[in-house]
Formats: sequence, structure tokens, C-alpha cells
Amino acid sequence: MSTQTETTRNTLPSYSEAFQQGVREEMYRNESIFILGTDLIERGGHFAQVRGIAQEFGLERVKDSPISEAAMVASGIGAGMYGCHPIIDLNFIDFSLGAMDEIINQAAKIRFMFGKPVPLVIRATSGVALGGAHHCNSLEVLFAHTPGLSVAVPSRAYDVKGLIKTALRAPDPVIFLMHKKLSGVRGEVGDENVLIPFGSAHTVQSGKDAAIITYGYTVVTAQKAAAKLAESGVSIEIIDLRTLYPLDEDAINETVKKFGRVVVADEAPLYGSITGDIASTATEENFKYLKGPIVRVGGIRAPISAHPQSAEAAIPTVESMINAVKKVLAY
Amino acid sequence: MSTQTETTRNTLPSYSEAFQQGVREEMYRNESIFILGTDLIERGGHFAQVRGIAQEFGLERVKDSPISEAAMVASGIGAGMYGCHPIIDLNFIDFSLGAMDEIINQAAKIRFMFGKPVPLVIRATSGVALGGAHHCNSLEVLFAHTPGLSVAVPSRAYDVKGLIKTALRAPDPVIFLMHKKLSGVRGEVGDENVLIPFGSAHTVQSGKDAAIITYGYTVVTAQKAAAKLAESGVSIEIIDLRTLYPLDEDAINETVKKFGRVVVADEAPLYGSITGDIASTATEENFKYLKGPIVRVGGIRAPISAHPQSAEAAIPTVESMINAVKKVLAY
Amino acid sequence: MSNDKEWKRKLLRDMVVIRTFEETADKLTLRGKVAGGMHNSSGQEAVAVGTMSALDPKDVIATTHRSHHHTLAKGMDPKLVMAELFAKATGCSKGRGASMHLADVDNGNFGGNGIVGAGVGIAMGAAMGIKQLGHKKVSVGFVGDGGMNTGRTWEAINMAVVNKLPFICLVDNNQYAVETFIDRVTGGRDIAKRGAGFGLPSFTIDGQDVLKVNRYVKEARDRALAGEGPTLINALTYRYYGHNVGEKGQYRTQEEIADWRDNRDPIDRFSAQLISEGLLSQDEYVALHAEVTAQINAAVEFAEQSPYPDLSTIYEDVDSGLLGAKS
Amino acid sequence: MSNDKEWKRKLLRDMVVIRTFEETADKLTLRGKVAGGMHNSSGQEAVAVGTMSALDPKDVIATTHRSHHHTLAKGMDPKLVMAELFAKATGCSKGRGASMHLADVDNGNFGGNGIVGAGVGIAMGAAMGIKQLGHKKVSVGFVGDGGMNTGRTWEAINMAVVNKLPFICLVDNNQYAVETFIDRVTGGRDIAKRGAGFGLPSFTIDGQDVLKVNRYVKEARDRALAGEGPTLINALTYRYYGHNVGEKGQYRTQEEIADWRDNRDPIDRFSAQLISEGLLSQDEYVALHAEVTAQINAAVEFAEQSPYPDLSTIYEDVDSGLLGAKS
Ligand SMILES: Cc1ncc(C[n+]2csc(CCOP(=O)(O)OP(=O)(O)O)c2C)c(N)n1
Ligand SMILES: Cc1ncc(C[n+]2csc(CCOP(=O)(O)OP(=O)(O)O)c2C)c(N)n1
Ligand SMILES: [Mg+2]
Ligand SMILES: [Mg+2]
Repeated sequence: MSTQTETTRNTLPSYSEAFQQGVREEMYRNESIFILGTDLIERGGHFAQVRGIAQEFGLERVKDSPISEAAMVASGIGAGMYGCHPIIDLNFIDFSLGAMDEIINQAAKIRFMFGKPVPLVIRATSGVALGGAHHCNSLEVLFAHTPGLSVAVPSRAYDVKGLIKTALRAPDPVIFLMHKKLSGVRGEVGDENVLIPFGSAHTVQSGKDAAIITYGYTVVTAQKAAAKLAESGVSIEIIDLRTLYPLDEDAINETVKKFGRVVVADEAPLYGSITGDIASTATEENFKYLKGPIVRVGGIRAPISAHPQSAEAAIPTVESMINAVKKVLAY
Repeated sequence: MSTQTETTRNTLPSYSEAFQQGVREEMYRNESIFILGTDLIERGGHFAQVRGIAQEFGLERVKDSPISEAAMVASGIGAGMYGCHPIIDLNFIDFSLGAMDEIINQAAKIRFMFGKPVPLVIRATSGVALGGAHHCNSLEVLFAHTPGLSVAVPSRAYDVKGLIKTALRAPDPVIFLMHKKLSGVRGEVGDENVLIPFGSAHTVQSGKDAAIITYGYTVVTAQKAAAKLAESGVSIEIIDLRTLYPLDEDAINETVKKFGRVVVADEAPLYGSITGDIASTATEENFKYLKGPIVRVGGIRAPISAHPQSAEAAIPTVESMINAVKKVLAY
Repeated sequence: MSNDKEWKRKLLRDMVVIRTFEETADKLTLRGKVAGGMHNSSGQEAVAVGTMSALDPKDVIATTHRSHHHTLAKGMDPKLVMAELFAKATGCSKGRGASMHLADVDNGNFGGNGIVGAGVGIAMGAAMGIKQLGHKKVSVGFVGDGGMNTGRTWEAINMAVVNKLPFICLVDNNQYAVETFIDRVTGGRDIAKRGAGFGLPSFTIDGQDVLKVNRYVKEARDRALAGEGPTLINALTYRYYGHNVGEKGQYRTQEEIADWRDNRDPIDRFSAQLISEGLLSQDEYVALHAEVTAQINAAVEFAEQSPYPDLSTIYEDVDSGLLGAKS
Repeated sequence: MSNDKEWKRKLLRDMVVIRTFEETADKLTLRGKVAGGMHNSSGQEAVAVGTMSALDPKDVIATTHRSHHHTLAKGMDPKLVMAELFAKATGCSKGRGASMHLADVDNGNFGGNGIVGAGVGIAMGAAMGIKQLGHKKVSVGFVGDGGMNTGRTWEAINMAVVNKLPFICLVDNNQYAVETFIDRVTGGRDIAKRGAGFGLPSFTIDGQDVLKVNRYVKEARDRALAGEGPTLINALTYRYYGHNVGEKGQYRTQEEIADWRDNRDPIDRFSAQLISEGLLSQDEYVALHAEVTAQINAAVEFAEQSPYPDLSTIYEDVDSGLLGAKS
């Protein structure tokens, strides 16, 4: 098995390689899985996320596509309804905007309308990084808000592998968002039997004084903020949601109850982001445990600039995370 | 002027006719306004929203389009950048899903990226009514969340007219959502000088005990709930947001401060809806005034069925609104 | 020969079923029985029946907002269709879809669609699935003339061409999109020429001739099964009624409608042919109508008697629930 | 004649400016000066210069992720382009866009685009605006061969055809989309034939011949100004470098690249022609290169010296703020 090969390499797999591993293992188990996207065969995808898979499984299982996002997703829907489990690789999630009807009106609704499952993974890189306004959209809420869709937002190799394996065993359309800035980060991964259920948050670190609930690259920012705060004796718990739908409500409720001082953060423009829902629902359900309001941290209301420092300044920084924590600590 | 003609008809204009009036008045003022959409000329649009305008202004100002939503919005963007003020009529907002890149990546971002305004109104009917899952998407949060877009959600003829006039005088892309179930509802409208600023909520009725903050058709549901509650002596204030971006934060903060018992409602699927943001931000800013958590009411997490009663049951009902109010009254 | 006779009589019967169904449903819609209205396809029966008669029952179709004819021709019991129009729990989509969302996925009907152009993509995707699993089937995507101006339709066609998918794009070209005449909005005005530009065999045919439609679809199916890829068939047809029930409009003349009805009606033409060929007697034809009318009346009765969906079901079948299952 | 000489020398100079700019920027990008990389168009200069030389400076263009050549040919000072690549505040887009988002809307450059196919729609929209306001201009939408498979491109073309817009769809056909060869993903393989199917005059031409490109665009422009509507020009060209800076890949042979470079280079061809026609001496050509190199070096210097955007500006110019203004 490929897992063996990877392991004996004696270097931990990257976030992108973890995806390769999970997909490969599932492709061995399930012959109906195929991958469709641009530049997958020779290049292995723009983030090497499927490198080598075409060579291993053949061109029938890994297909290069015309630049036709609507048709790519439609391929996945029709083939999924027919009995395959397609992985549609959209490259950047920004390009999903050309396939929104297929995603929101079709893939998400077919099971409800026709009683027929649509097993389908739509993979894309996401998150704020280089490339400017057209390559840095944070669209999580568009998907999470849509009944019928599930959304994975892994922050480390282990979760990438465990979540993609779960996604490929359930008959549901899943939006699988991999943060660009994490692509090369190496880490442990589970063996072929480790599947991570959606809706199960991961406690990145335990703490005593307050909690940050977040996901994706913002987990890293939270860790940095926590490390700084630790220098002055403040102990922060960090919860990585790992999926935005299903959402681990139990973990959120427990966290709010435990600390009463909570920050919810992501890098999408704050207004209308999914953090609004997380905070307001958590507040509604745990009001009496709150020492003060949940504080949200998010992106500014502006497109993302191609100037790297401007882009970084538009999303949560270590500093803004620390400030938010200080706010909840002051209650 | 057309306003005169309408008034002397001695019957109040409908919500759709209010749109016609506002557009006509602005078309007289500004020759660069034109309308593009399907079936506008003879039919006057599917909700009669532009009936008679082609006949009055000529086929250069009202154009029938192929069924090409992406190209329609692109027409509006390019023509808007060039110096026109296009109104792109998408018919149902559901069809905007075929033009999401044009809306979210292009129209919304061009001013930021290139320093050039994009005066553009994208009009569509919205809201849950008949027609089933593909004609009943509530996509407000997709637009409100996007930096660069403004979103109008009028609930009565007066606001339709006043808001469309404002939209047609500002150099911004505006998503103008008209609720299907309100199309035929008649009401007063302002004269040609009445412009309603975006970001100014309207107090539908004043109350003493608690407040409902909402918009669109849910205003009507709130009014019905309030009338029922009034029977048992409970006095409810209803705030109609009228626009979701800009948002009237002052009105929201005042309302929360005044009552400490607040319900926020709309008919979009609850998880990830814009009400999450409204409630969490209002909570963050006014925590100490709250007698208990803000309660949200919204749609269920499911596509909308074509069976009318099922559709109604999926969104806030008079009963669920009353229950929410009772919850906040119990604090 | 007797097979041929039976087969042709079956084609005629299928068309009469559609026509009778549509005219009945239209009246019921005007009486408020069909929430949200319906899109009557009367006049377009030969496209549906000609296509479906060339397919294997296990072949796949996906269609549009105007899909009663395709759905009935594909073999769905009129009871299930009528019940769905009534939004009853016994309808093919459990009353969730009504007129625009008729489906029976397990029997190859991948559904009507509220979104113009979307069915073509889904059918193309099914063709990819068929090829992927090595099955010997084809998939047909129906689309209107109006739908040929949505970009996604051409993306799907191109995807089918470059992957040599067993796919047929069947244009139910009734020449109007709501009130918009095809020539006003269709650059080039020739849909088959567009298809040729995208590299697939493309034909404009008389969609009122059920045997001709059958023949072109059969040839397209043979090519597809032989691994030669997709075909586009632009079938010229006409709808007699308004876009949605009760709509009239000034966008076309009464003469034009009368011309199509009187001179090119697919049912009249085909029944006259069968009678002249001695494959059907006038009496048999009358009997056929009576029989079909009874069948459709039974469908109405079934729909009327059926229960509405239980409101508690509105939460059901949104997703599998399996993703979150801790294993 | 002397006009012709000056004009041709200007075309050559414009191409040399682009080539020198690109090769310089490529190296700077490899040295980390251009965040997010850049798409080098070296080899495609004749398409840009041939087109722009046929336009009026006030005509409109909108383009793609690979747009340095179009932008420079349209007349933007290399300083502003280089500064934008460096994401400096003095860049044409204030450092917000970098390589993919070069624009100068008031001078008719409606911008590069990070989204394949989007520029065609924006240019078509500008053409609608031009027609609406009764101006005598045209609008050109650039798109790559890969972009001809996005549905939106065909929606835009159709919209232009049915509205007879003063629009030109200019396909900068370098035969690859990232690493994907055109024939593998393009049904029919003939983009001009697709165009013909959509009802607009469509031509496949040698995009390495700057005068030929100029002539076809000029004729298209004349038709557009005469009210005859849009044209599609499929200009065959080639990019010498990888899709993005530093990329190599095995998807094409070194022989193929060498063939295009050695035998069809638009600058070599055109300079040889001018020299053989006596319109340029070898010494003048050397001097031209030196002069251009100095100009580009000055652009680099300008970019290097320029400040980055002030971080306080990231909130600016998202919307007008006027909608909420209580009047
Ligand atoms: C994407 C999209 N745009 C617009 C509509 C509204 N609409 C419904 S049917 C229709 C006309 C379709 O015309 P055609 O494709 O010719 O099919 P026909 O109705 O003639 O069968 C329109 C514009 C829609 N449902 N979906
Ligand atoms: C909608 C969309 N899909 C995919 C991409 C990623 N992408 C950027 S450039 C490119 C290739 C474009 O090829 P072509 O149109 O031929 O232009 P060229 O790069 O050759 O100039 C791709 C796939 C994108 N930017 N936008
Ligand atoms: Mg039609
Ligand atoms: Mg290319």
C-alpha cells in the first residue's frame, strides 16, 4: 500500500501529500472514484495535491479538464448520481464562482428533491495568500449556509487525510477547502484506518483562561497568539473546528461553558461570515455561562490586495488575536 | 411626469409599480440608465416590474436578453465602467448563481482594484414562495458578505421606490431584491424627490416590551405575530432594516439598548444567514443591555419544497415568531 | 411487421398520452390544482417520444422546466406525474418538486430542472459516469432553444466532445424562450452550426416527425455506443400554449399557432400515416383516445385522492448524516 | 511613406519594449521581486502590438491574467507596469493588483483579470456602453485558447452578436492552457469555426505577423464602426516561457519551443523585414534595443524606488459611501 511507501520515506508527509495519500487509499478501495480538474496529470495539480496519482491509477481515473468549471461540477453531479464518487478539483475556490448554480442549486439539492444521493467531493485551495483579489476569496459561508452541502476546512496533514477519507465514504457533496499557506506544512498522518468524522472539532491545545474557536490557517495565527500570551502567563485553549458543516456544536457549547470567555475567528470578511452564526448560536445556548460577549475576529470589508503586507493586514493578525483575547479576559 | 399619472389613477401603486415609477423617474433624469433582462419588452418582466417602460423609453433603453446571466451581468459591469448606469434584471435571484463570478469577483471588486466605480443595479425577485427549490433560494448573505456590494431588501412600495432611486444615483453595484410575495401589495410611495438612504432602518411599529429586527416579507410575518401578541397586551417594536449593506447599526444598537429583548429574523436557512452577524455584532456591542440572548428565527436547513405548505413550514411562521418573542420576554 | 405495427401504435399512443395529460393538467392548473403553474409541452410530443423510443429503458435522460412529455415518454406512470404536479406525497418526487422537478433517477430519469441549461450538464455528467463504469448506455440532455444561449450548455457539450462521452444533446427547439423569438437572441440563428463548431455531429431535423426523431437519435446512440462520442440534435417543434399556464402574450400570431397545429401536428400527422398505411383504423384511434382519457382521468383521481406530504418530512433527506457519524 | 516608416518602426519598438520588459520582469520575479509570480507573454508580442496599432487610443480593451503585452501595447508607461508588478503604490493599480490586474480604465484599459474568460465579458459590456452612448469606438476582449472553453466567453460573444456590438474577441491563442495542449480540451479544435457557428465573422490568422494582425483588427474595427457587429480573431501564437515564472514542465518539447523561437519570432521576423525593406538599419536596430533597455531599466529603478502602499489604505475605495448618505 502507498501508505507504507510514504512512511518508509522517513519524512513526514506535507498537507498536500496527506491529500494524495488519503485519495490513493480510497481509490484502491473504491474503483468508482475518479478525479477531474485542470492540469492534474503531468503537473499533479497546482499544489501537487494529486501528483503521481494519474501515473499510478491511469488516465481513466485522473482526467484533465477544459477550463469549464460549470461543466466540471456538472460532470461530478451526473457521474455521482450515476454511481461514481468523483473528486472535482477546482484548483482555487475562487473559480467555484463559475459553477455556483451547479454547486448550490444542483449538487446540494438533488438528494432532497429526488431522493438520490450525490457522492461528490469538490476540492479547492482557499484562503488569503498571494495572488490578489481573484485568488483570495474566503467563500466558506456560501457553502456552509447551503442546505445539502458539507464543508471541510482542515488545518494540518492529519486532518486532511482523515477528512478526505471520510468524505470519500459518504454519499454527500462535500466542499473540501485546503488552505494555500498550509500546503507544504508537514505533519503526522493516520494510517489507512483513521477516518475523522465531520463535525468533530479538535482541541489544538488545552488552556485555562480563555478559548479561541477557529479553523484553517487561523489556527496557526491563534497558536502564535497563544504562545505570546503564554509568555505573560495567560493560558489559551484553541479549538479547531475542522469542518464547518456539520459543526461540532457540542465542542463549542462545552468550550463556552468552560471558559465563558471566547473568541471566534476566521479570515473571511467579518460581516456575514460563518463566525457570526457560531457566536450568536453559542451565545443563545450558553448565555448564562458567558462572562461577557463572544468576540469575533475576521477579515476587513475589502477585497484582498496583491501587496502581501496589505493582504496580511486585512485578516486576523497575531496582534488582533491577542487584542481579542485580552478583551474577553478583561470581563 | 409619470408620478403624476400614477397618482391621478387614484389607486395606490403596487410594490412592482413602485419599482416602475422609481426607475422611470430616474430614467428621465439620467439618459445613461438602461435595463437588460429576459422578456422585458412585451411582457414587462415576470413581475410586471418594468411594464410599459420599453414603450415609453424605446428599445434602446430596455433590452431583451438571451438567457445568459453571466453575460447580462458582464454587460452591466462593462457598460457601467464605461459610463452607463445599467439595471440588470435577473428575474429570479436564483439565476444569479450563473453569474456569481461576475457579481462577486468582478462587479464587487473593480472599484477597489482599479479605482473605477461600477454603477450597476442587479434587480431580482427573491424570497420563499411557489416554484420549489430552484426558485426559492435566499441568497442575501452571499451578497451582503461580499465587500463592494450593497444589498436592498425592501418590504413595501414606498421603500422600493425610494431605494431604487437612491441606487440609481450612486456609483455602486447594488443587489436589489424584491420579495415575490409582496409584488402586488399596494401602498403609498414618495414623490420624485423622496430618496431613501441605504443603511437607514424603518420603524414599522413602535413597541414597549421587545423588538423584532427583520426585513423583506418577514416584516409581514412579524406584524402578524405582533398583532396576535397585542391581543394579550404585549407590545412589540418592529424594525425593518430595508438594506443589509450598508446596515443601520445605529438603529440596531438603539433597539438592543432600549429593550434588551430582541428577536432577529429572516427566511434564509438559519445556519450562516446574515441574522447571525446581526445578532452577534449587536451582542458584542451591547452585551450589558441584554436581558438575555438575542433569539434568531430563520429557515430550516433544507431546500424549499414545491408543496406550498411545506415551503411555508420551512420559514418563520407567525407561531415561531411568537415563540421567539415569548422566549425573550421570559428573561 | 406486426412488431413494427405494434411499435408504431405504441409511439402514437405515447404521444396521445402526453397530449391528453397536458391538456388535462393545463385545465386543472387553471383551476388552482397545480401550485406554481406548469409548462405545457403540447405540440412537442414527437420530440419526446421519438427520442425515448430510440433509447433503451436504462439509458439516462435529464431535462428542463418543460418536462412532462419527456418524463411520460421515458415511461413514468401518469399517476406519479399527476400526483407530483399536485405536490402530493405519492408523486415521483414526493410532492417536493411539482411540475418542474419530475424525476426517477433509478430508472434513468435524472430530473427536470428549474434552471435553464442545467439538465444538459447533469446528463453529460451521467454520460461520464456511464463511460467510467464501462456500461453500454447513453445519456440524453434535453434543452430548449433558449437554453442554447447559456454558457454552461456549451461547456457541457465541449466536455462531452473531448471525452468522447456517450451523450446526446437534444434541443427541444420550440423557437421561443418565454416570449422571446429564437432569432432575436441566437447569434448565427443556426444551432446545428454552433454544434458543428464544437466538433460534434449536429443535425437540424423536423421535430414533428416522430420517426425522423427516432432515427436520428438511434443513429446518435449507435455512434455513442461505438465510442464515437456525442451528437447534437436540433429538433424543430412548437408549443401550442403559453410559456406557463394561462399565459397568452402578443409575441406571436394566432395564425402562426394555427399553422403549426393544423398543418404539422405530430399526432395528427402520425395517426393519419398509420391509418393510411393500414396499421390503425379510425375506430381503433377513437378507442385509443378513449382508453388514454380513462388512464389520465385515473391519474387525476389518484392525484386527487393522494395525501399531501406530511409537514414533519421537510427536514428529511437533506444529507445522509453519515459524514458526522463517529465510526 | 515616411509615415509608414515611422509607424512600422513604432510597431517594432513596441514589441521590443514588451520583450525587454518581460524578460527583465521574469528575472526580477525569480529574484522574489514580484509577489505571486507573473505570466510572461514573450513570443506573443505581435498579437498585442498588431491589435493595438489598429485601434484608436480611446478604444477599450479588457484582458486576462497574461496581460503585460496588451497593457504596454495599449500605451501604459512601463514604469507604471513595473511598479504594479512590484506591488508598489505608484503602480497603475496602486499595488493592489500586481501582474494579473493591470488597468487604466479612464484610458480604455478595463483591466487584466485573475479569472479566465472574465475579460471578454467586461469588454463586451463596454461595447454595449459604447453603443448605448452613441460613441464611435470599439472594445476588444482578449482571451486565451483555454478561455475559449469557458461558457461565459460564448455568452458574451452571443450577446455581442445579437446586439451588433462594436466588439472584437481577440484570441491570444498560444496553444496551451497552463500545461494543457489546446487539442486535448477543445472540441472541434477550430476556434474560428466555433465563432462562425455563433454568427460572427471569424478568422484564424498568423499571430506572429504583426501587420497581419493589424490588418484583421482594422477590418474588424471598420465593420464594428459601420454597425455590422463583432468579429472573432483567433491569432495563433506561442509563449516561450512557462505558464508562470520559473515553470518548465514536460508538456511540450524543447524542439517545439526552439522552432517557434528560431523560425517564427515576431520581432525577428519584423525587424528582418524592416531591414530588408530599408526602413531600418542594423545600427538603428541595435540602438533601438539599447534605448529600450535603458527605458526598462528606468522602469525597474522607478519600481524599486517607489513606496509600498500605506497599510492604512486597505480600507479605501471599497464602495463610494454615497448610498448610505442621508441627503
Ligand atoms: C438560468 C435561468 N434563467 C432564466 C430562467 C427563467 N426561464 C424559465 S423557462 C425560460 C425560457 C426557456 O426557454 P427554452 O430554453 O427555449 O425552453 P422552453 O420554455 O421553450 O421549453 C426562462 C427564461 C431560468 N429558469 N433559469
Ligand atoms: C475560471 C478560472 N479557471 C481556472 C483558472 C486557473 N488558470 C489561470 S491561467 C489558466 C490557463 C489559461 O489558459 P489560456 O486561456 O490559454 O491563457 P494563457 O495562459 O495561455 O495566456 C488557468 C487554468 C483561472 N484563473 N480562472
Ligand atoms: Mg423554447
Ligand atoms: Mg493559452
